[in-house]
Amino acid sequence: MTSPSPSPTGGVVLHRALGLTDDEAAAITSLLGREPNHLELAMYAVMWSEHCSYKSSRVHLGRLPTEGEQVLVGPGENAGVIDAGGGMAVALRIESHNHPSAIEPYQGAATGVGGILRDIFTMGARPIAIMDPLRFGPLDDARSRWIASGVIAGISGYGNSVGVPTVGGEVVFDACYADNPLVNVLCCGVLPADRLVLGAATGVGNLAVLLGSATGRDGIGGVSVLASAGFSDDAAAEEAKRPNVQVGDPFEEKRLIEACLELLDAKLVVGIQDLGGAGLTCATSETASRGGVGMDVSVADVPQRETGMEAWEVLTSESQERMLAIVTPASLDRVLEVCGRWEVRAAVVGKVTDTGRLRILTSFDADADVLADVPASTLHEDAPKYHRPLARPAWLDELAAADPAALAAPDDCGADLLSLLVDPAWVYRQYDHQLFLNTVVAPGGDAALLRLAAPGVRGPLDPAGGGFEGAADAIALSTDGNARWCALDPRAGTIAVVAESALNLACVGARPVALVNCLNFGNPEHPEVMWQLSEAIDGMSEACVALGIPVIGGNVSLYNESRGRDIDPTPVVGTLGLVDRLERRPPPPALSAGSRIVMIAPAAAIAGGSLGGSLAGSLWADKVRGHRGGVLPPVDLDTHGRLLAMVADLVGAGIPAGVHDVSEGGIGLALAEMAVAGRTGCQVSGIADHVALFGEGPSRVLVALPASEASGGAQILADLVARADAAGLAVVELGAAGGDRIVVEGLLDVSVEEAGFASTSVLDDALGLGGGAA
Amino acid sequence: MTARVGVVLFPGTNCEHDVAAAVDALGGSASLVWHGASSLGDVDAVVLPGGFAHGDYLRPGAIARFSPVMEAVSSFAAAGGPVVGICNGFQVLAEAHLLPGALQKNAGLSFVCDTVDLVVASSASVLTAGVPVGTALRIPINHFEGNYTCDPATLEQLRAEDRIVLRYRRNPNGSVDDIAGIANQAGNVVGLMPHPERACDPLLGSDDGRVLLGALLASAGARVGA
Amino acid sequence: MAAYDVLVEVALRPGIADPQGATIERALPALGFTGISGVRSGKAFRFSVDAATPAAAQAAAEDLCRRFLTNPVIEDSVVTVAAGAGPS
Amino acid sequence: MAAYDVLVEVALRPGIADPQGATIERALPALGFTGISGVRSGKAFRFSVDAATPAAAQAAAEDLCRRFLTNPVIEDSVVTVAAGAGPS
Ligand SMILES: Nc1ncnc2c1ncn2[C@@H]1O[C@H](COP(=O)(O)OP(=O)(O)O)[C@@H](O)[C@H]1O
Ligand SMILES: [Mg+2]
Repeated sequence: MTSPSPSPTGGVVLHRALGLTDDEAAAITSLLGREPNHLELAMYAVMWSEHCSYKSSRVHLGRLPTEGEQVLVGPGENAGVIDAGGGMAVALRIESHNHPSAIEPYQGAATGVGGILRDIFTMGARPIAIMDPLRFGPLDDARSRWIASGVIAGISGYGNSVGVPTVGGEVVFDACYADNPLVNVLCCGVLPADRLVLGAATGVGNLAVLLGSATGRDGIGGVSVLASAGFSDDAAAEEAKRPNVQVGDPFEEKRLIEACLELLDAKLVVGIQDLGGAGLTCATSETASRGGVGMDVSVADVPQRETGMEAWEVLTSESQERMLAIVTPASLDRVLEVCGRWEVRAAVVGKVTDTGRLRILTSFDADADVLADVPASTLHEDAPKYHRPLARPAWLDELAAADPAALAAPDDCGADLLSLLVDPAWVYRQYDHQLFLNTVVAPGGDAALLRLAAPGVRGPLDPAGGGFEGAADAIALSTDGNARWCALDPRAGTIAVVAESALNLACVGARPVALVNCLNFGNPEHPEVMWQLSEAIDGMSEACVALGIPVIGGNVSLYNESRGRDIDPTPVVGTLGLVDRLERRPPPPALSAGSRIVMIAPAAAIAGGSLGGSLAGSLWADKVRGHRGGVLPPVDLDTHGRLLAMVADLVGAGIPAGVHDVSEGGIGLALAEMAVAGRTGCQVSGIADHVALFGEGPSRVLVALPASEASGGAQILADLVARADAAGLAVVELGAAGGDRIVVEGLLDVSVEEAGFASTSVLDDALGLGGGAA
Repeated sequence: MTARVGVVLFPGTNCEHDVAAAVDALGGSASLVWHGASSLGDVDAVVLPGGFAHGDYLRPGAIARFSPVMEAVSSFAAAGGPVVGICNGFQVLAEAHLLPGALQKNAGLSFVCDTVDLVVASSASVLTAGVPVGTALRIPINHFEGNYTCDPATLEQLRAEDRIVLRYRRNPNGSVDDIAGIANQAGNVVGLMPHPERACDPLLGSDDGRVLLGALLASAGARVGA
Repeated sequence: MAAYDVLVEVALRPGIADPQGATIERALPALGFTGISGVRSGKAFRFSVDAATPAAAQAAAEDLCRRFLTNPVIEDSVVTVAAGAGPS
Repeated sequence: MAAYDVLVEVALRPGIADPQGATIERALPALGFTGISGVRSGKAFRFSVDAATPAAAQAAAEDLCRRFLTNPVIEDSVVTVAAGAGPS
């Protein structure tokens, strides 16, 4: 063997072209005790990128609360894992695929789904649910429509085909996302707790087996400057060969899921890791680093889709649908047999060593060349951490002073209401949301509610099907974000977002047990953006501590900029709730004739005339008046915690006929959504003005209660009032459900049918047949 | 006697566990049959479940129909055995020429997952034996290529021979004559786009699918007795 | 034997509805395209066939179309064999 | 003005993974087809363009490809204009 040749041209220009600063390059030289060669430089460049290393955000993320009784695995692994009792566990993870989706919306979104699934089955969990919080530019912009249609088709195309139901999400349109959509995807999986595996390589002499697709020149992106750094005569031709777009193959992923879960069930692997950003470099260095070992990797043994690939291309390719399994030599034959049956390619590409070094070899032959030789942990653990400057944006005071209370009252609240309704069903009808027979509350509810089961894990065909005594019956999932609120005050806005997400869980009867987040922000080199990020993390921290919800994972997406402007700060949270005993379907977010409509809200908040609502950062002020300003109403987290418990109990007891939280659009929109969902109108009074009608404020829930004497209506109400009183909450009687019109005395009177039509036609008109074309 | 139902698993199939669970819950006994198998084993009925066999690449069912197991399915069908293709399974049966016609992309050009209203149009099939014509059912659909297409002569024949098994009340995909499911001449091979296994538990919203799967188990059971 | 490059165009048979083609056609005026009509959507496949003569390559590709690449209930195909890429 | 028949073939750019083509190729031996390799899948469109000359028809079709029928980040297209169908 020869040793790595020092880099003849590894000068200042090359490392900068690879995206490394001069200081970072110097740090690499000092870690190695010599100059890195081209391949080594490329490996550090991808591993120390913002995307892989979180170098701008790591110093802040440490402030999030990550501990909890039920936390089996917290942040840092491929996914967080929660103990669901009885030997069952739930894995949860969220990620962004924003930038790829801006270039090729279908494949960007599709590969986002593929990537998040691998994070889940890497843990030994069977993926059972996907959620897709999405944000696009305005619907009247052709390019935004092209992006939205492509992204939704990509999620549908990949998720349906791979066979994991998509059970919820969000869809938001706002000018700040015009060139930079936010495509976040969450995945939840189920596993027997004893199948949990971590992404660590152990056991000197063990083998690293690469599973799945052959490696091509996909997604090499920034590192491709190496092609023009002297390796090739014709840089343009080289570049054309290396399109920065990965294509997803859900069929490959489906077989990969089945093969990997079978390998894990049979205990044939000691560690497993998906290949995501930074491809093989990341998977080999992370597994070695976590296991405290070294690894030798043979480039010649990596199955390649294209001819003539350079080592740096093989090591940094982001080809999709690949996994790295660490197996003992004794299990190799059985591993190959399982993979063969599922038609999954498998090749030994690495060997675990005791050196702590990641060595890239041309082959495993005795006379092979050593192409790179670096301490494995330095790629992973020695990545730089930046304390980037923070500055509170100067514009915030002005925003706070712009009081929306001064806005003119609408002539016709009914017309405004109709203009705010958007039914996301056009999106989720394109997603299989029922596979595995778990979906009790499908998209359209406040949160998705799924039976806690999966094929092979308490699944119908599982021999141990009757096992897992004492496990929760069901899980609830909700994803939430609100950039309008966070733009005014990232800390308070994030608190409100966490509070709303937990309340969505309560509306289907669940108690929150864990949270994951996707922090979508602008350019971290702007001190204002770093300040927003830091504030949002503090807000999330405060809310999670107060509500007792540990953060078990997250993802940071920076450099989200559209048309020269940073996006509004958009922290998105995914919350997981448990339902111990599920005896019946929870009430829908709908009215049914004959019900009494009440609102439960903090007693202090409703003391004012606006029933706890404020137009600051509200949907109405923005969409109807183009106004974004004011001071957000604070969340009383103690009271909110009591509200969560009370709502979950009510739902569990099967008392309400309908439940829906009051969120964007205030009481007016919540009532209209319930009316449309239940095809039943209402007669409501006591709402003073448009501020009370469209104002937004935390900790409020609409509940439809049985009203008739025969159903014990009076008693139900009296019990509710007593319980609310004790919790610092109040019950406001708003009116009754029935008829075919939505009537709010003195403010509006529209037909349920008209509201339904207004709400379903928005997306259908813009994105339906013909509409989605750019 | 317990009806034994073989549920065929192609690479990319994803509803096999759901169908098996529904069959078991209705008192049948389900077993999975790998697509590479040359025999079905001892079964009284066969279900080709939904999913994306071979990723639906080329056309849904186009690759799957060449699987070794399909010869066994054909022989079983020729011998009068009950064979039901649900969704992707229907597409496989059409590609394999066990049922006439083809399933094209939905007229709306997008995937549709929804619960729809169906009407039983014929009782002369293993899936609807004993179910009165006109019975209304609410059952989920979940497909991109469910737009049933055939030439006018075939349609005439299907009608004349009472082989249109299920119709949509409101056509979700452009299918000719609102067809949701058809049978072969003998009534023992049925293909349908809706997923009855997804409608077998009130907790999930509907249990109307039991009517169809129950009829299938009864048809299979009758063969056990025979 | 030589390797021949083959292009297969798969089109919906005349008379079979083509919603995708119709949708594209409907969208065109809004994008400023006029004078385009009769849009039909189909599939294209390219591959290489080892065969002794162009005619043999054509025959092999047509057989593949008939048995696999098309569904004759709804689709037709056109096979074009390009010049052989030389003996292989 | 005449109406020209146009065929557009849309293919994935070289180097872009083509899972569909790869899956079809993998299936062929089991169907008894040998000697076929390099399968790439794409789309085909046919339509008619009103234009003064074949060159104008070609230009219009290429503009349509660039702006609508393809995403140039991953796809290439080839436009073929057939003989005009006569004055319209
Ligand atoms: N992109 C999407 N994918 C799947 N489901 C969605 C999507 N967007 C919205 N939904 C569903 O539509 C319903 C309403 O969404 P939303 O108004 O965001 O709910 P909430 O305000 O209660 O959080 C929810 O059930 C949600 O899961
Ligand atoms: Mg809600």
